[in-house]
Amino acid sequence: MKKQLFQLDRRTFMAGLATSVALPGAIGLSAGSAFAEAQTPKRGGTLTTVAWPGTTYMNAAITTSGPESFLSPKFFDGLLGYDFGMVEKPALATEWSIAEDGKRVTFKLRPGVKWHDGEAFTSKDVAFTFMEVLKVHHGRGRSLFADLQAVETPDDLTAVFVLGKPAPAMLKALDGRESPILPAHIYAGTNIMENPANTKPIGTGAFRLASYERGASVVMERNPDYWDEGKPYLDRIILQYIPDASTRTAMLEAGQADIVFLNFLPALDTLRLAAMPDFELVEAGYETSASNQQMDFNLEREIFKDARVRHAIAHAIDRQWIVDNVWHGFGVAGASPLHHDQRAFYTTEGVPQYALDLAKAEALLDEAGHPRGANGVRFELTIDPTPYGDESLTAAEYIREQFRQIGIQLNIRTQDYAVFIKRCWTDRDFDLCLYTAAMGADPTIGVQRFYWSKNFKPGVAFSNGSSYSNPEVDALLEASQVELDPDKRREQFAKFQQIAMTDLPTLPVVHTTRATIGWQKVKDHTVDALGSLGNLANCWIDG
Amino acid sequence: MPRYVLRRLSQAVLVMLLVVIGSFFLVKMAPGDLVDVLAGNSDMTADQMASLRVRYGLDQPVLVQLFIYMSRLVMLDFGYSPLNAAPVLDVIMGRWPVTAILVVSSVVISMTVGTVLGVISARNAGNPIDLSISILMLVLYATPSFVIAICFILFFSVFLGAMPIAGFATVGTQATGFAYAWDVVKHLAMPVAALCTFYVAIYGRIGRASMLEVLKLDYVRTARAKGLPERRVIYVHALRNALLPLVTMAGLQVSALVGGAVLIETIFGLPGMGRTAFDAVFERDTNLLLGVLFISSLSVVVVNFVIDLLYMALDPRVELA
Amino acid sequence: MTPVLQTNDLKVHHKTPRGMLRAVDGVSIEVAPGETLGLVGESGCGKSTLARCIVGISRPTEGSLALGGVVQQGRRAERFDRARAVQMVFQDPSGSLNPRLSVGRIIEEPLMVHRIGSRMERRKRVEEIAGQVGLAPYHLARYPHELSGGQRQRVSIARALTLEPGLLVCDEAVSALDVSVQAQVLNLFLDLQQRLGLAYLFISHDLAVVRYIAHRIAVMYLGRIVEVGPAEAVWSRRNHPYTRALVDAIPDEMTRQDQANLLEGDVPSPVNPPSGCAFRTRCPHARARCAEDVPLLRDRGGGLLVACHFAEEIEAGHEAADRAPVALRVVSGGT
Amino acid sequence: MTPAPAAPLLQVNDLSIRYGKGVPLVEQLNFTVRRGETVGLVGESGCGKSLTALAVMGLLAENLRTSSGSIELEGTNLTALGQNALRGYRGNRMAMIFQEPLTALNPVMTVGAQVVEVLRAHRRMGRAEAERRAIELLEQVRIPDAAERFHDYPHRLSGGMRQRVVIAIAIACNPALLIADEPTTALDVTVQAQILQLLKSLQRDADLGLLLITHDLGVVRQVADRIVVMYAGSVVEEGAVDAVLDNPQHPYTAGLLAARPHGSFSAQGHRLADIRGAVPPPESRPGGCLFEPRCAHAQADCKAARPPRSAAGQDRSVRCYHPVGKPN
Amino acid sequence: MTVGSQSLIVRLLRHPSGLVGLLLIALAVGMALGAGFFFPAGPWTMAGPPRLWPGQNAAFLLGTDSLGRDLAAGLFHGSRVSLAVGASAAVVSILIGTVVGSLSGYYGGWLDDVLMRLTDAMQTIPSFLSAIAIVGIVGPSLPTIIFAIAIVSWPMIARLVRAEFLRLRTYDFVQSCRIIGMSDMRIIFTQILPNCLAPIIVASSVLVATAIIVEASLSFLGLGDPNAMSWGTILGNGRAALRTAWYMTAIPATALVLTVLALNLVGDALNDVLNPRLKERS
Repeated sequence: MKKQLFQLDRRTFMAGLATSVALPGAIGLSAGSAFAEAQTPKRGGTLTTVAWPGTTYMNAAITTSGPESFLSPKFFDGLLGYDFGMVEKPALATEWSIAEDGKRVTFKLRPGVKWHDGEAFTSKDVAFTFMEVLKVHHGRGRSLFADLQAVETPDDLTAVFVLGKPAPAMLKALDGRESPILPAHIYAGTNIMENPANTKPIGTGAFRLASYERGASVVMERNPDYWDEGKPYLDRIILQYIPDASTRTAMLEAGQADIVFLNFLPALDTLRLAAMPDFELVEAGYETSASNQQMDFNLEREIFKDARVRHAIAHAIDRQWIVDNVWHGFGVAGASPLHHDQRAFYTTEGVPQYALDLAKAEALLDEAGHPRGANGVRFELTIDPTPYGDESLTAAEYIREQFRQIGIQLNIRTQDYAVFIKRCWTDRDFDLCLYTAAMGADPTIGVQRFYWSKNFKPGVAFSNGSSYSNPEVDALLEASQVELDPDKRREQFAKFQQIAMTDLPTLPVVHTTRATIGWQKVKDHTVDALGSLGNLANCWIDG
Repeated sequence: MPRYVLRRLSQAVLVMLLVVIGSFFLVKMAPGDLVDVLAGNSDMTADQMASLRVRYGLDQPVLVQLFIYMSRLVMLDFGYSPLNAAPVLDVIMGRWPVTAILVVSSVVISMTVGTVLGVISARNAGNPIDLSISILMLVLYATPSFVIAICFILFFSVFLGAMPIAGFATVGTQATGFAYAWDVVKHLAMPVAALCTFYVAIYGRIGRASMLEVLKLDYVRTARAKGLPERRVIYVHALRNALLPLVTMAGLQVSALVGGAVLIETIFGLPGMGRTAFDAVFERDTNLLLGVLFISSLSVVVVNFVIDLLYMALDPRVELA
Repeated sequence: MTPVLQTNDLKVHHKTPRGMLRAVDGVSIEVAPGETLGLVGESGCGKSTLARCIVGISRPTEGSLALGGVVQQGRRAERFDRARAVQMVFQDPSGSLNPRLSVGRIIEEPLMVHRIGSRMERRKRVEEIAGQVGLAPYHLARYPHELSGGQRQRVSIARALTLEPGLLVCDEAVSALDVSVQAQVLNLFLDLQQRLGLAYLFISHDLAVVRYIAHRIAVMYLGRIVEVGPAEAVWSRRNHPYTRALVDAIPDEMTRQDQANLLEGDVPSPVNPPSGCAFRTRCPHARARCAEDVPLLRDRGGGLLVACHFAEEIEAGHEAADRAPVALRVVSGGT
Repeated sequence: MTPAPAAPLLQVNDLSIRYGKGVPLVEQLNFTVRRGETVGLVGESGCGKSLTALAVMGLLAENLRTSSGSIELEGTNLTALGQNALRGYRGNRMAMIFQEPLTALNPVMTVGAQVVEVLRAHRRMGRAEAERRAIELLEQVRIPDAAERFHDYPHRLSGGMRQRVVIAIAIACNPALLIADEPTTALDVTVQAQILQLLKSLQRDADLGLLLITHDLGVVRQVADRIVVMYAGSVVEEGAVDAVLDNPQHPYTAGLLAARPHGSFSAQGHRLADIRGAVPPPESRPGGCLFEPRCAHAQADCKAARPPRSAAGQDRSVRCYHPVGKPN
Repeated sequence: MTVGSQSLIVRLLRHPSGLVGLLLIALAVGMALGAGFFFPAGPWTMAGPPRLWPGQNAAFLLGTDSLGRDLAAGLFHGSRVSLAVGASAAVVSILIGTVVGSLSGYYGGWLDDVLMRLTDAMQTIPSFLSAIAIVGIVGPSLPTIIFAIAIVSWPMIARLVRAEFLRLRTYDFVQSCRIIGMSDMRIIFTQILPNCLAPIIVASSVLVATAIIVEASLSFLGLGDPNAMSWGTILGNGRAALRTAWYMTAIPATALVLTVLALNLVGDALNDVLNPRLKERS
């Protein structure tokens, strides 16, 4: 398959890039519109897209859930943007500088920027957003900005972040999706979670809200006063919430939707359409939302305290098979706790890998003292796949078959999301749990939480669910939080990856890749690392 | 009349009370609550979760929660839907019309089409027309609505490119008046048709049986003995009486349709009550789920009341007793 | 002798949405052992309700009911004794038999419920009773739908007899049968009475049947007994205008008669019965007093009790005209 | 009482009715109804009397058919007519009254509408005129407050009133022939008398031919001029009412009369003269005389063949080899 | 009503829709019974290459699904689960419905009022919604699914049985049982219930069919038991590949439709054959 060839290419390609910060715009991963020969954008037109589930808010400063992540950047800008390879670029901030000790970061703000209601954007808004909103209400912001002590505003166009200790990861989280800047004049002094502006956004972004039918659709219209002059090109973006994936396919195919982001189609349909001449598949632009499918071993269970059992299980699961047949090629076999899009840190060098080897798995289990019983069964386990999407369940079904072959009887338990979260992170009543989680723009943001012993917090979802604790890993992770030197951080993470894959408290199953599939006529929807999770200001429709 | 209304009303209140209590305990049976879901979405700490539980009253004993819920319900306060960041009533008021239109038009259309088919079948009892209609109805009866819905989309929208697939109306449409109505009709045609098929079959079968039974009755013989044209015997004398079991069926159908709408709303991307309930279950939006169950049950009760009145209009024998 | 049935001011009232329905409104009757009391009246007069109350299917609202001298309290525990005191034969010979059971089983059922005898003994008893009512042993293996109407009614009678009750309540027991079969069943009733000393409460709308079979006749109108007495006295003296109207309305196959004095209208609703005498709205003799005083049963001599203020007047007025043809008819009927 | 001989209004000749291709339910039926005459068709349940009435009206169920013979109404052979032509006769020249007045009326139509309907089906009448006429008809059948009852539904009326409405419908178009199938069986005896009186007077006033079907010999005696006695699908005896009932010649007729309870047992101590056995179902009818298995007077020849119809005096016939009673 | 000289099966086989229906059901039941024999490895084994079209490989006549599982094995083993769910849900709802309906219809009065309001309430809440809520909340496993389907289906049976009881209890043969002193329970079980069997049997065929569809619909929405391969499971799994490998959906859907069709045909035939009303009167 053309697709898989391409992915092999990419893996080797990325290995080569591992030591250098990615070149802006140089990661031409597919024949995506980002690299089509320059055409003059045409103005006007409506872009229709579909998604699911519906949104609660339109403002990603108070939640980290998915629907808001897509919607919010259209209305709100961040201080920075990111080019391919997570290279910072200006947005609301035009210049930024970090003090020697790494404890003060100064942002020069863009002059003349106006909120959708006509008020001027100032440094007060920045200070308010970080101190009152992101630090308090944003799930990741709470830990990420934990050491942000104050935002000083010497003048209207300068914001100085005062940090308790250096925070190198912070600069990767200042885009409109992760840290949208809210208008202080709307939010200050109100109950932020219940402010009506959460669903009637007033931002500085490229689009304004035209209409919103809860659970059905969002219509965005061009912000004529957008600071990035001449943009956006589109007059309107229509987002329809469609629960059924096949229906979404049908809509795209029938031309009732122009483009579908974020793997919202069944993978097989995406591939089928991609093979048609009128459609185009783009896999770039999801660097801030890189996700791994991974499986936690509950290390509180006696049986998993023996690393040989974990290793045996790793040997029994062909992760490439899962990539090919569960993800239909949209991903790479899991090789590291990090995601390969975290290019600056991702490595497989010296990182133990567990190739499919059922004999070895059986040998390890025998060795660990779990011989096959009379009925050929060594022991029984339960797996809890996350109820979002089919991939966890399907992968679990595959794992069940593999386990059967090495004498482990595996029962799949499905439940709804609430029960899943409660079972795995609150009640801790599970053996294995399989889920897909975001690795974040920086490992400190997204990866550390699963391995840091201080983040073993029952009751907190997507914390250290395996209850893994290794002082060496803790030390590495804590050091990397404050390390300003990129090379040293890279080394710290390389070491971390080696240890984590040796201890294997969590088995990385697939490094997933996301894709955008759309009609050829939709141009320039993915021009940087944020892709569709940016503001789509460059997107235009040809014809 | 007032006596009858009063009795029906007290029955309805009792039924609604049972619905509320029943659905409340059902919802409370669930392991995991709203806060667990919110925590999953927002990386919350245990403290924050605890304080959220206090905020939503989830820390109270279940009976206390029920009491609080019911006393608020009396004032038509359905609480707040965290999933939608809006009061439950607002959410439901936005979704109710979709399902209502879907269900009402399905009832009307399936009843009409089913009855017509049933009557044709009964009048041709035993001959090839009857046989082919009967086979058609069996197939419609046996084919799940979601299979039919998928076929509709593939044929009418993808293959023919003729019908809009999803939504209640064209999103962002500026159309008003007749143009808007036509837009809605086009959008709802496939969902309604998919929802109808099963009931067309049911009405057809009941209609046929009922018609055959009525045609054997004495007063039909009287009508014939009067020398009335056959058309009048069938459509004036027999049909009206044959309709009675169909009307009874309609009462049950309304409730079933609201449920069946889940699938159809899912497939056709319609923001209706069914899909809302489905999502509410999975997001543990208790207030929303209870609200949807309450309002849809209430609608069913009201519709059944209307159907009773209709039945009374059709059948004068049903006295106000 | 202790009467097999004695009711004292028995009332059965039902609540209906339109008001209290006084189906039976103060009935006092007595049936002696071996006697047939005929109960006549038009549909809706309460005779079936009275019957159901006597056999224990429905409960009296007021008044007392004694079977064989034992006053019934309406307790569940009484049901076995009651079953041995009184049984019932119904009108509809197909609806009164369980279509899923064989005839033998239907007749045996009471013995099984009462745990009488062994299996073999019960079988024997069933055959014996079946013989008494004129059913052949091969009938016992049949199912009700394989029998004719007359045979089915014989099965009903057999079932009623298994517990050897002193009283049979026959509610329109021959009304659904064709004349030729009706005669067979009536003859059976007479035979059984002679052989077993049974008492009957024989309910019918057909005055001719009742007159034929009953020793005494009670006439019921709107929940009350309006006339009761020896059969011939009731038939020929007709002291109550209602009895008179009933007799006059019988079309007689023996003579062509002019039906000049017909009753007008229908029976009023038992929910809102007329004040005073309930019959006054249809009575050709009604006067002002009838609307005020409820007439009570009065002894008119010869065992005849009549509830009419003007019974003397009516009897006197028609005596001459009526006696002769009645006597004639009796004679000519005796062929 | 005997009517003047007139041209037959209804003549049924050799009529047989079969279930599909099976055994005949009614065999070789002959009788006539003259204008202004009441004929009582008598027999026990299952003898085929109602089937005969339905055959005349052309209302037999689809699986039943007249397999031979003819039915002539005013000289027209109805069996030769198609349904459309027949429709013009039904309710118009001939009408029928059924046994159950409640089920015979459409429960969901007002009684007025049901009367108006038949008028408008056969007469060119405006709605207002038809309504006026309908109220007249209701008055004619002695329904009190006819104008108000016009708007009532059938269930609001008593059994007797309902039967009056059915009669009003039947006579609405001044038919020549009225068939009444057990019109009073479902009614109380006092109401029965009223209805019979009404039928009699209507018949007299309009010079109707009335075919009265009943099992009650008393009713026949009161109302009919002639009687036709049926047994197991055949006519066994016919003649003037008084003649037949006073002097029955067929053992079945005699048996029926004797079986009827009369007098008082307690006073006279007599048993009823019953007819042994039961009516045979159509598929097991005997080959000879139909009544032979139950007949007290049966002799060997009765088993051999069906007795022919033999005249037994003026306007009187009997099917029996050994008639009973006084010879005429 | 009474089964006469011919047995019920023979009479069903003489009925055209009964014959077709019974044959199809026999086929489905045969598949269920033969599943272990023909496909001893079970339906989950990833025995071959994924997404193999029917006929492409003789070893997999009906092809394989996205994970390389034999669709024929799935179909056979699926018939077990689907039929079992249908039958058990029907049995449970008939049990509940019959008890409620009998008590309600026989005793009437306040008990009837209470039970009927309960039934009303059950029928008022849209049944599929309740099924979703129950399965969603309690968790999708076969017992839960069966329970959920039964709990929303019994009101129909209860009403049916109640109506039959209301009709039958006025029959004189029931009254005569009371007169001979028979206990209420004995009357209910030995006299009335046997006479309602026919409509219950007819209804149960519809009930089984409905339960199978409901189970499939739940699976379609992702609420199937992940450890039990039913036709609904295959349908749900095949959906994502509907446009690329439609046979994955079409095969289980056809099995489903044919079975439901067959059950209805048998129901119709039973209705004719059992002749559920007392029709002996001439």
